[in-house]
Amino acid sequence: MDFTIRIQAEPFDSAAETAALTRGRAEIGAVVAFTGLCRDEGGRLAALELEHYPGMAEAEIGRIADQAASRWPLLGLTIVHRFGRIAPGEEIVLVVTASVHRQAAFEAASFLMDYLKTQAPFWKREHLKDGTVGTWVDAKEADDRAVERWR
Amino acid sequence: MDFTIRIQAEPFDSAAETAALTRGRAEIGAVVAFTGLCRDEGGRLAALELEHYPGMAEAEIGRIADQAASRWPLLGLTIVHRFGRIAPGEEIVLVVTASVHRQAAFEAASFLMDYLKTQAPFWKREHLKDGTVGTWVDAKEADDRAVERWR
Amino acid sequence: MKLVYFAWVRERVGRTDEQVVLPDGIATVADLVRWLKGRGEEYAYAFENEGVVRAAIDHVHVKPEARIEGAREIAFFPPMTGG
Amino acid sequence: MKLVYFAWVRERVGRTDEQVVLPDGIATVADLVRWLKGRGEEYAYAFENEGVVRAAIDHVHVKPEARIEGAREIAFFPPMTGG
Repeated sequence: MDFTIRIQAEPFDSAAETAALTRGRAEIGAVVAFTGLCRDEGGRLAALELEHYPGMAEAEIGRIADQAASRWPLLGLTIVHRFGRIAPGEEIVLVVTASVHRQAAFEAASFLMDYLKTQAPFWKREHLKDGTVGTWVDAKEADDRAVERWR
Repeated sequence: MDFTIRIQAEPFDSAAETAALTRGRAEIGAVVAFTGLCRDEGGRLAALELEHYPGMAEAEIGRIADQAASRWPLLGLTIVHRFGRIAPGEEIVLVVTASVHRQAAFEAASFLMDYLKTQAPFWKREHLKDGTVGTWVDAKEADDRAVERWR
Repeated sequence: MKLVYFAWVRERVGRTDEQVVLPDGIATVADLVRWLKGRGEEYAYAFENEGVVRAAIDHVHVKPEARIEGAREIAFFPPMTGG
Repeated sequence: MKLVYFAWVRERVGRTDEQVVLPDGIATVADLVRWLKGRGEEYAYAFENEGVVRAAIDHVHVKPEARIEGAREIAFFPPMTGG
Protein backbone atom coordinates (compact mmCIF):
# COMPACT_ATOMS: atom_id res chain seq x y z
CA MET A 1 0.00 0.00 0.00
CA ASP A 2 1.19 3.41 -1.02
CA PHE A 3 1.28 5.74 2.05
CA THR A 4 2.35 9.37 1.96
CA ILE A 5 2.30 11.35 5.21
CA ARG A 6 3.72 14.85 5.45
CA ILE A 7 3.64 17.59 8.09
CA GLN A 8 4.71 20.90 6.59
CA ALA A 9 4.42 24.69 6.86
CA GLU A 10 4.21 25.16 3.08
CA PRO A 11 0.95 25.10 1.12
CA PHE A 12 0.27 21.87 -0.75
CA ASP A 13 -1.15 21.13 -4.17
CA SER A 14 -4.07 18.73 -3.71
CA ALA A 15 -4.32 18.11 -7.45
CA ALA A 16 -0.67 17.08 -7.69
CA GLU A 17 -1.00 14.87 -4.58
CA THR A 18 -4.06 13.15 -6.01
CA ALA A 19 -2.45 12.73 -9.43
CA ALA A 20 0.66 11.21 -7.82
CA LEU A 21 -1.50 8.71 -5.96
CA THR A 22 -3.40 7.43 -9.00
CA ARG A 23 -0.83 7.71 -11.82
CA GLY A 24 -0.48 4.42 -13.69
CA ARG A 25 -2.70 2.57 -11.20
CA ALA A 26 -5.53 1.19 -13.34
CA GLU A 27 -6.88 -1.00 -10.53
CA ILE A 28 -8.10 2.13 -8.67
CA GLY A 29 -11.81 2.81 -9.20
CA ALA A 30 -12.52 5.48 -6.61
CA VAL A 31 -10.60 8.41 -5.17
CA VAL A 32 -11.86 10.65 -2.38
CA ALA A 33 -9.94 13.85 -1.68
CA PHE A 34 -10.88 15.82 1.42
CA THR A 35 -9.51 19.32 1.82
CA GLY A 36 -9.93 21.27 5.06
CA LEU A 37 -9.72 25.02 4.56
CA CYS A 38 -9.21 27.98 6.88
CA ARG A 39 -12.54 29.87 7.13
CA ASP A 40 -12.65 33.62 7.68
CA GLU A 41 -15.39 33.23 10.35
CA GLY A 42 -17.55 35.95 8.88
CA GLY A 43 -14.60 38.22 8.12
CA ARG A 44 -13.44 38.26 11.77
CA LEU A 45 -10.34 36.11 11.24
CA ALA A 46 -6.95 37.30 9.93
CA ALA A 47 -5.32 33.88 10.20
CA LEU A 48 -5.18 30.61 12.08
CA GLU A 49 -1.95 29.67 13.83
CA LEU A 50 -1.41 25.94 14.04
CA GLU A 51 0.96 24.63 16.68
CA HIS A 52 1.98 21.00 16.51
CA TYR A 53 4.10 18.45 18.36
CA PRO A 54 6.93 17.57 15.97
CA GLY A 55 7.71 13.87 15.99
CA MET A 56 4.47 12.87 17.64
CA ALA A 57 2.39 14.44 14.84
CA GLU A 58 4.05 12.17 12.25
CA ALA A 59 3.91 9.14 14.56
CA GLU A 60 0.25 9.61 15.52
CA ILE A 61 -0.89 10.25 11.95
CA GLY A 62 1.05 7.13 10.92
CA ARG A 63 -0.86 5.10 13.52
CA ILE A 64 -4.19 6.56 12.35
CA ALA A 65 -3.27 5.71 8.74
CA ASP A 66 -2.36 2.14 9.77
CA GLN A 67 -5.76 1.78 11.42
CA ALA A 68 -7.54 2.98 8.27
CA ALA A 69 -5.48 0.62 6.10
CA SER A 70 -6.37 -2.31 8.35
CA ARG A 71 -10.12 -1.51 8.24
CA TRP A 72 -10.56 -0.70 4.54
CA PRO A 73 -8.96 -2.21 1.40
CA LEU A 74 -7.08 0.94 0.41
CA LEU A 75 -4.88 1.08 -2.69
CA GLY A 76 -3.39 4.45 -1.77
CA LEU A 77 -3.43 7.03 1.00
CA THR A 78 -2.01 10.53 1.25
CA ILE A 79 -2.23 12.77 4.31
CA VAL A 80 -0.72 16.26 4.39
CA HIS A 81 -1.19 18.49 7.44
CA ARG A 82 0.11 22.05 7.61
CA PHE A 83 1.30 23.98 10.66
CA GLY A 84 2.19 27.63 11.21
CA ARG A 85 0.20 30.66 10.09
CA ILE A 86 -2.61 29.92 7.63
CA ALA A 87 -4.76 32.62 6.00
CA PRO A 88 -8.51 32.31 5.32
CA GLY A 89 -9.14 30.42 2.08
CA GLU A 90 -5.88 28.46 2.40
CA GLU A 91 -5.72 24.70 2.84
CA ILE A 92 -4.96 23.21 6.27
CA VAL A 93 -5.25 19.49 5.70
CA LEU A 94 -5.54 17.04 2.82
CA VAL A 95 -6.63 13.41 2.99
CA VAL A 96 -6.73 11.37 -0.22
CA THR A 97 -7.91 7.75 -0.23
CA ALA A 98 -7.97 5.41 -3.20
CA SER A 99 -9.73 2.06 -3.46
CA VAL A 100 -11.36 -0.29 -5.93
CA HIS A 101 -14.85 0.82 -4.81
CA ARG A 102 -16.23 4.10 -3.53
CA GLN A 103 -17.54 2.98 -0.15
CA ALA A 104 -14.08 2.13 1.19
CA ALA A 105 -12.61 5.39 -0.10
CA PHE A 106 -15.43 7.49 1.41
CA GLU A 107 -15.45 5.74 4.77
CA ALA A 108 -11.67 5.72 5.17
CA ALA A 109 -11.40 9.44 4.36
CA SER A 110 -14.18 10.29 6.80
CA PHE A 111 -12.60 8.07 9.50
CA LEU A 112 -9.18 9.65 8.95
CA MET A 113 -10.56 13.18 9.28
CA ASP A 114 -12.47 12.31 12.48
CA TYR A 115 -9.27 10.87 13.98
CA LEU A 116 -7.03 13.69 12.75
CA LYS A 117 -9.39 16.22 14.36
CA THR A 118 -9.35 14.55 17.75
CA GLN A 119 -6.07 12.57 17.98
CA ALA A 120 -3.40 14.32 15.93
CA PRO A 121 -1.35 16.71 18.13
CA PHE A 122 -2.24 20.03 16.50
CA TRP A 123 -3.73 23.09 18.20
CA LYS A 124 -5.35 26.07 16.50
CA ARG A 125 -5.25 29.66 17.69
CA GLU A 126 -7.13 32.54 16.09
CA HIS A 127 -5.47 35.77 14.99
CA LEU A 128 -8.13 38.42 14.52
CA LYS A 129 -8.41 41.17 11.92
CA ASP A 130 -8.26 43.83 14.64
CA GLY A 131 -4.67 42.74 15.33
CA THR A 132 -5.33 40.89 18.57
CA VAL A 133 -4.38 37.30 19.17
CA GLY A 134 -7.62 35.49 19.89
CA THR A 135 -8.15 32.40 21.99
CA TRP A 136 -7.09 28.84 21.39
CA VAL A 137 -9.86 27.07 19.50
CA ASP A 138 -11.83 24.77 21.81
CA ALA A 139 -12.14 21.11 20.96
CA LYS A 140 -15.67 20.43 19.73
CA GLU A 141 -17.96 17.93 21.36
CA ALA A 142 -19.29 17.18 17.85
CA ASP A 143 -15.80 15.98 16.87
CA ASP A 144 -15.67 13.64 19.87
CA ARG A 145 -19.08 12.24 18.94
CA ALA A 146 -17.94 11.84 15.32
CA VAL A 147 -14.95 9.72 16.32
CA GLU A 148 -17.12 7.53 18.57
CA ARG A 149 -18.94 6.26 15.45
CA TRP A 150 -15.90 4.21 14.50
CA ARG A 151 -15.45 2.37 17.80
CA MET B 1 -25.81 27.94 -4.04
CA ASP B 2 -23.27 27.43 -6.75
CA PHE B 3 -24.28 24.41 -8.92
CA THR B 4 -22.28 23.14 -11.87
CA ILE B 5 -23.59 20.10 -13.75
CA ARG B 6 -22.04 18.93 -17.00
CA ILE B 7 -22.40 15.84 -19.17
CA GLN B 8 -19.54 15.60 -21.64
CA ALA B 9 -17.42 13.24 -23.71
CA GLU B 10 -14.19 15.12 -23.00
CA PRO B 11 -11.95 14.40 -20.00
CA PHE B 12 -12.29 16.85 -17.13
CA ASP B 13 -9.75 18.47 -14.80
CA SER B 14 -10.84 17.74 -11.23
CA ALA B 15 -8.28 20.17 -9.81
CA ALA B 16 -9.59 23.04 -11.96
CA GLU B 17 -13.20 22.16 -11.09
CA THR B 18 -12.40 22.11 -7.37
CA ALA B 19 -10.42 25.35 -7.57
CA ALA B 20 -13.30 27.04 -9.42
CA LEU B 21 -15.71 25.97 -6.69
CA THR B 22 -13.68 27.36 -3.78
CA ARG B 23 -11.97 30.42 -5.26
CA GLY B 24 -12.56 33.51 -3.14
CA ARG B 25 -15.05 31.67 -0.90
CA ALA B 26 -13.55 32.01 2.60
CA GLU B 27 -16.71 30.69 4.28
CA ILE B 28 -15.96 27.18 2.94
CA GLY B 29 -14.28 24.95 5.51
CA ALA B 30 -14.50 21.52 3.87
CA VAL B 31 -14.32 20.24 0.31
CA VAL B 32 -14.82 16.61 -0.71
CA ALA B 33 -13.91 15.63 -4.27
CA PHE B 34 -14.90 12.16 -5.43
CA THR B 35 -13.44 10.85 -8.67
CA GLY B 36 -14.68 7.63 -10.24
CA LEU B 37 -12.12 6.02 -12.53
CA CYS B 38 -12.25 3.36 -15.21
CA ARG B 39 -10.54 0.22 -13.85
CA ASP B 40 -8.71 -2.19 -16.14
CA GLU B 41 -10.32 -5.21 -14.40
CA GLY B 42 -7.07 -7.08 -14.05
CA GLY B 43 -5.85 -6.08 -17.51
CA ARG B 44 -8.89 -7.59 -19.25
CA LEU B 45 -10.50 -4.28 -20.22
CA ALA B 46 -9.56 -2.12 -23.22
CA ALA B 47 -12.20 0.53 -22.50
CA LEU B 48 -15.62 1.22 -21.08
CA GLU B 49 -18.28 2.61 -23.40
CA LEU B 50 -20.80 4.80 -21.62
CA GLU B 51 -24.16 5.32 -23.27
CA HIS B 52 -26.45 7.98 -21.85
CA TYR B 53 -29.89 9.48 -22.38
CA PRO B 54 -29.26 13.08 -23.49
CA GLY B 55 -31.65 15.51 -21.88
CA MET B 56 -32.76 13.12 -19.16
CA ALA B 57 -29.19 12.73 -17.86
CA GLU B 58 -28.95 16.48 -17.19
CA ALA B 59 -32.49 16.65 -15.80
CA GLU B 60 -32.08 13.65 -13.49
CA ILE B 61 -28.68 14.76 -12.17
CA GLY B 62 -30.22 18.20 -11.57
CA ARG B 63 -32.97 16.60 -9.47
CA ILE B 64 -30.41 14.54 -7.52
CA ALA B 65 -28.36 17.70 -6.90
CA ASP B 66 -31.49 19.55 -5.69
CA GLN B 67 -32.17 16.73 -3.24
CA ALA B 68 -28.61 16.92 -1.88
CA ALA B 69 -28.84 20.71 -1.56
CA SER B 70 -32.10 20.40 0.37
CA ARG B 71 -30.65 17.81 2.79
CA TRP B 72 -27.22 19.34 3.50
CA PRO B 73 -26.08 22.96 3.89
CA LEU B 74 -23.88 22.99 0.80
CA LEU B 75 -21.93 26.07 -0.27
CA GLY B 76 -21.00 24.62 -3.64
CA LEU B 77 -21.58 21.55 -5.79
CA THR B 78 -20.02 20.36 -9.03
CA ILE B 79 -20.98 17.20 -10.91
CA VAL B 80 -19.32 16.18 -14.17
CA HIS B 81 -20.22 12.87 -15.84
CA ARG B 82 -18.55 11.64 -19.01
CA PHE B 83 -20.02 9.49 -21.76
CA GLY B 84 -18.49 7.71 -24.75
CA ARG B 85 -15.34 5.60 -24.78
CA ILE B 86 -13.22 5.80 -21.63
CA ALA B 87 -9.87 4.03 -21.23
CA PRO B 88 -8.62 2.38 -17.99
CA GLY B 89 -7.13 4.98 -15.65
CA GLU B 90 -9.31 7.76 -17.04
CA GLU B 91 -11.94 9.62 -15.01
CA ILE B 92 -15.62 8.80 -15.51
CA VAL B 93 -17.34 10.98 -12.93
CA LEU B 94 -16.50 13.85 -10.58
CA VAL B 95 -18.54 15.04 -7.60
CA VAL B 96 -17.27 17.98 -5.57
CA THR B 97 -19.14 19.23 -2.51
CA ALA B 98 -18.25 22.23 -0.36
CA SER B 99 -19.64 23.14 3.04
CA VAL B 100 -18.75 24.89 6.28
CA HIS B 101 -18.12 21.56 8.03
CA ARG B 102 -16.81 18.22 6.83
CA GLN B 103 -19.78 16.02 7.73
CA ALA B 104 -22.13 17.74 5.27
CA ALA B 105 -19.53 17.64 2.49
CA PHE B 106 -18.78 13.91 3.05
CA GLU B 107 -22.41 12.83 3.36
CA ALA B 108 -23.62 14.86 0.38
CA ALA B 109 -20.84 13.51 -1.87
CA SER B 110 -21.56 9.93 -0.80
CA PHE B 111 -25.33 10.44 -1.30
CA LEU B 112 -24.76 11.96 -4.75
CA MET B 113 -22.59 9.04 -5.87
CA ASP B 114 -25.12 6.46 -4.63
CA TYR B 115 -27.89 8.23 -6.57
CA LEU B 116 -25.78 8.79 -9.69
CA LYS B 117 -24.96 5.06 -9.76
CA THR B 118 -28.58 3.95 -9.56
CA GLN B 119 -30.72 6.83 -10.95
CA ALA B 120 -28.73 8.71 -13.58
CA PRO B 121 -29.46 7.31 -17.08
CA PHE B 122 -26.03 5.99 -18.03
CA TRP B 123 -25.15 2.45 -19.08
CA LYS B 124 -21.68 0.91 -19.24
CA ARG B 125 -20.47 -1.65 -21.74
CA GLU B 126 -17.09 -3.36 -21.66
CA HIS B 127 -14.71 -3.43 -24.61
CA LEU B 128 -12.14 -6.14 -24.06
CA LYS B 129 -8.43 -6.22 -24.88
CA ASP B 130 -8.98 -9.20 -27.20
CA GLY B 131 -11.00 -6.88 -29.48
CA THR B 132 -14.44 -8.23 -28.61
CA VAL B 133 -17.26 -6.10 -27.30
CA GLY B 134 -18.12 -7.49 -23.91
CA THR B 135 -21.44 -7.42 -22.14
CA TRP B 136 -23.35 -4.53 -20.66
CA VAL B 137 -22.32 -4.10 -17.05
CA ASP B 138 -25.01 -5.43 -14.70
CA ALA B 139 -26.48 -3.15 -12.08
CA LYS B 140 -25.12 -4.15 -8.67
CA GLU B 141 -27.30 -5.13 -5.78
CA ALA B 142 -24.75 -3.41 -3.51
CA ASP B 143 -25.54 -0.12 -5.26
CA ASP B 144 -29.27 -0.58 -4.66
CA ARG B 145 -28.58 -1.29 -1.00
CA ALA B 146 -26.32 1.78 -0.79
CA VAL B 147 -29.04 4.08 -2.06
CA GLU B 148 -31.56 2.62 0.41
CA ARG B 149 -29.50 4.08 3.27
CA TRP B 150 -30.72 7.57 2.38
CA ARG B 151 -34.47 6.84 2.35
CA MET C 1 -45.88 9.50 -29.26
CA LYS C 2 -42.14 8.94 -29.41
CA LEU C 3 -40.52 5.87 -27.89
CA VAL C 4 -36.78 5.74 -27.21
CA TYR C 5 -34.61 2.78 -26.21
CA PHE C 6 -31.19 2.53 -24.58
CA ALA C 7 -28.39 0.00 -24.00
CA TRP C 8 -29.43 -3.65 -24.39
CA VAL C 9 -33.11 -2.73 -24.69
CA ARG C 10 -32.14 -0.67 -27.77
CA GLU C 11 -30.05 -3.56 -29.14
CA ARG C 12 -32.83 -6.10 -28.67
CA VAL C 13 -35.55 -3.87 -30.15
CA GLY C 14 -33.15 -3.04 -32.98
CA ARG C 15 -33.77 0.70 -33.09
CA THR C 16 -32.94 3.82 -31.07
CA ASP C 17 -36.41 5.40 -31.34
CA GLU C 18 -39.74 5.29 -33.17
CA GLN C 19 -43.04 7.13 -33.44
CA VAL C 20 -46.08 5.06 -32.49
CA VAL C 21 -49.81 5.60 -32.67
CA LEU C 22 -51.40 3.70 -29.82
CA PRO C 23 -54.74 1.92 -30.01
CA ASP C 24 -57.42 2.78 -27.46
CA GLY C 25 -57.12 1.22 -24.04
CA ILE C 26 -53.36 1.77 -23.52
CA ALA C 27 -53.47 3.83 -20.34
CA THR C 28 -50.31 2.96 -18.41
CA VAL C 29 -46.66 2.12 -19.02
CA ALA C 30 -47.50 -1.52 -18.21
CA ASP C 31 -50.24 -1.46 -20.89
CA LEU C 32 -47.75 0.00 -23.38
CA VAL C 33 -45.19 -2.73 -22.61
CA ARG C 34 -47.84 -5.42 -23.07
CA TRP C 35 -48.81 -3.90 -26.42
CA LEU C 36 -45.18 -3.63 -27.54
CA LYS C 37 -44.51 -7.29 -26.65
CA GLY C 38 -47.28 -8.27 -29.07
CA ARG C 39 -45.64 -6.38 -31.94
CA GLY C 40 -42.87 -8.87 -32.65
CA GLU C 41 -40.15 -11.16 -31.35
CA GLU C 42 -37.63 -8.35 -30.89
CA TYR C 43 -39.98 -6.57 -28.45
CA ALA C 44 -40.91 -9.81 -26.69
CA TYR C 45 -37.16 -10.43 -26.21
CA ALA C 46 -36.42 -6.90 -24.99
CA PHE C 47 -39.19 -7.03 -22.39
CA GLU C 48 -38.97 -10.75 -21.58
CA ASN C 49 -38.23 -10.31 -17.90
CA GLU C 50 -41.07 -8.28 -16.40
CA GLY C 51 -39.85 -5.69 -13.97
CA VAL C 52 -36.27 -5.50 -15.26
CA VAL C 53 -36.73 -2.85 -17.95
CA ARG C 54 -37.17 0.66 -16.51
CA ALA C 55 -39.25 3.45 -18.01
CA ALA C 56 -39.19 7.24 -18.06
CA ILE C 57 -41.87 9.63 -19.25
CA ASP C 58 -40.54 12.96 -20.55
CA HIS C 59 -37.19 12.46 -18.75
CA VAL C 60 -38.65 11.41 -15.39
CA HIS C 61 -38.40 7.87 -13.97
CA VAL C 62 -41.84 6.24 -13.65
CA LYS C 63 -43.32 2.97 -12.42
CA PRO C 64 -45.27 0.52 -14.62
CA GLU C 65 -48.58 1.85 -13.27
CA ALA C 66 -47.80 5.43 -14.39
CA ARG C 67 -50.37 6.88 -16.80
CA ILE C 68 -49.01 7.79 -20.21
CA GLU C 69 -51.69 10.29 -21.33
CA GLY C 70 -50.06 13.50 -22.57
CA ALA C 71 -46.55 11.99 -22.72
CA ARG C 72 -44.33 13.25 -25.55
CA GLU C 73 -41.47 10.77 -25.10
CA ILE C 74 -41.39 7.46 -23.31
CA ALA C 75 -38.03 5.77 -22.76
CA PHE C 76 -37.22 2.14 -21.94
CA PHE C 77 -33.83 1.06 -20.62
CA PRO C 78 -32.03 -1.43 -18.33
CA PRO C 79 -31.18 -0.58 -14.72
CA MET C 80 -28.69 2.29 -14.73
CA THR C 81 -24.96 1.63 -14.32
CA GLY C 82 -23.50 5.14 -14.35
CA GLY C 83 -21.21 6.81 -11.86
CA MET D 1 13.17 13.02 32.15
CA LYS D 2 12.08 15.63 29.65
CA LEU D 3 8.71 17.34 29.93
CA VAL D 4 7.22 19.25 26.98
CA TYR D 5 4.18 21.52 26.87
CA PHE D 6 1.96 22.72 24.04
CA ALA D 7 -0.64 25.40 23.27
CA TRP D 8 -2.26 26.97 26.36
CA VAL D 9 -0.60 24.47 28.69
CA ARG D 10 2.74 25.78 27.41
CA GLU D 11 1.59 29.38 27.85
CA ARG D 12 0.38 28.81 31.41
CA VAL D 13 3.49 26.88 32.47
CA GLY D 14 5.59 29.57 30.79
CA ARG D 15 8.03 27.24 29.04
CA THR D 16 8.15 24.87 26.11
CA ASP D 17 10.10 22.12 27.85
CA GLU D 18 12.23 21.27 30.87
CA GLN D 19 14.34 18.49 32.37
CA VAL D 20 13.08 17.20 35.71
CA VAL D 21 14.41 14.78 38.29
CA LEU D 22 11.48 13.14 40.00
CA PRO D 23 11.34 12.21 43.68
CA ASP D 24 10.52 8.64 44.63
CA GLY D 25 6.89 7.60 44.54
CA ILE D 26 5.95 9.25 41.23
CA ALA D 27 4.73 6.18 39.35
CA THR D 28 1.99 7.39 37.01
CA VAL D 29 1.10 10.37 34.85
CA ALA D 30 -1.48 11.36 37.50
CA ASP D 31 1.26 11.28 40.17
CA LEU D 32 3.45 13.47 37.96
CA VAL D 33 0.63 16.01 37.47
CA ARG D 34 0.02 16.14 41.22
CA TRP D 35 3.75 16.74 41.82
CA LEU D 36 3.89 19.45 39.11
CA LYS D 37 0.88 21.27 40.61
CA GLY D 38 2.81 21.56 43.85
CA ARG D 39 5.75 23.26 42.13
CA GLY D 40 4.15 26.66 41.64
CA GLU D 41 1.16 28.74 40.66
CA GLU D 42 1.87 28.46 36.94
CA TYR D 43 1.64 24.66 37.13
CA ALA D 44 -1.43 24.79 39.37
CA TYR D 45 -3.07 27.06 36.77
CA ALA D 46 -2.09 24.90 33.79
CA PHE D 47 -3.49 21.75 35.40
CA GLU D 48 -6.38 23.39 37.31
CA ASN D 49 -9.14 21.38 35.62
CA GLU D 50 -8.41 17.72 36.24
CA GLY D 51 -9.03 15.60 33.19
CA VAL D 52 -8.76 18.42 30.63
CA VAL D 53 -5.03 18.32 29.99
CA ARG D 54 -3.94 15.33 27.90
CA ALA D 55 -0.65 13.49 28.13
CA ALA D 56 1.63 11.54 25.82
CA ILE D 57 4.60 9.36 26.72
CA ASP D 58 7.26 9.14 24.01
CA HIS D 59 4.80 10.33 21.34
CA VAL D 60 1.94 8.02 22.32
CA HIS D 61 -1.32 9.20 23.93
CA VAL D 62 -1.72 7.84 27.46
CA LYS D 63 -4.28 7.97 30.27
CA PRO D 64 -3.56 9.42 33.75
CA GLU D 65 -3.04 5.93 35.17
CA ALA D 66 -0.24 5.16 32.67
CA ARG D 67 3.09 4.29 34.34
CA ILE D 68 5.95 6.63 33.51
CA GLU D 69 8.90 4.38 34.33
CA GLY D 70 11.37 4.38 31.44
CA ALA D 71 9.80 7.37 29.70
CA ARG D 72 12.18 9.70 27.88
CA GLU D 73 9.71 12.47 27.07
CA ILE D 74 6.33 13.22 28.60
CA ALA D 75 4.11 15.82 26.90
CA PHE D 76 1.15 17.75 28.27
CA PHE D 77 -1.31 19.57 26.03
CA PRO D 78 -4.98 20.60 25.64
CA PRO D 79 -7.47 18.50 23.64
CA MET D 80 -6.34 18.47 20.02
CA THR D 81 -7.93 20.79 17.45
CA GLY D 82 -6.17 19.82 14.23
CA GLY D 83 -7.62 18.79 10.92
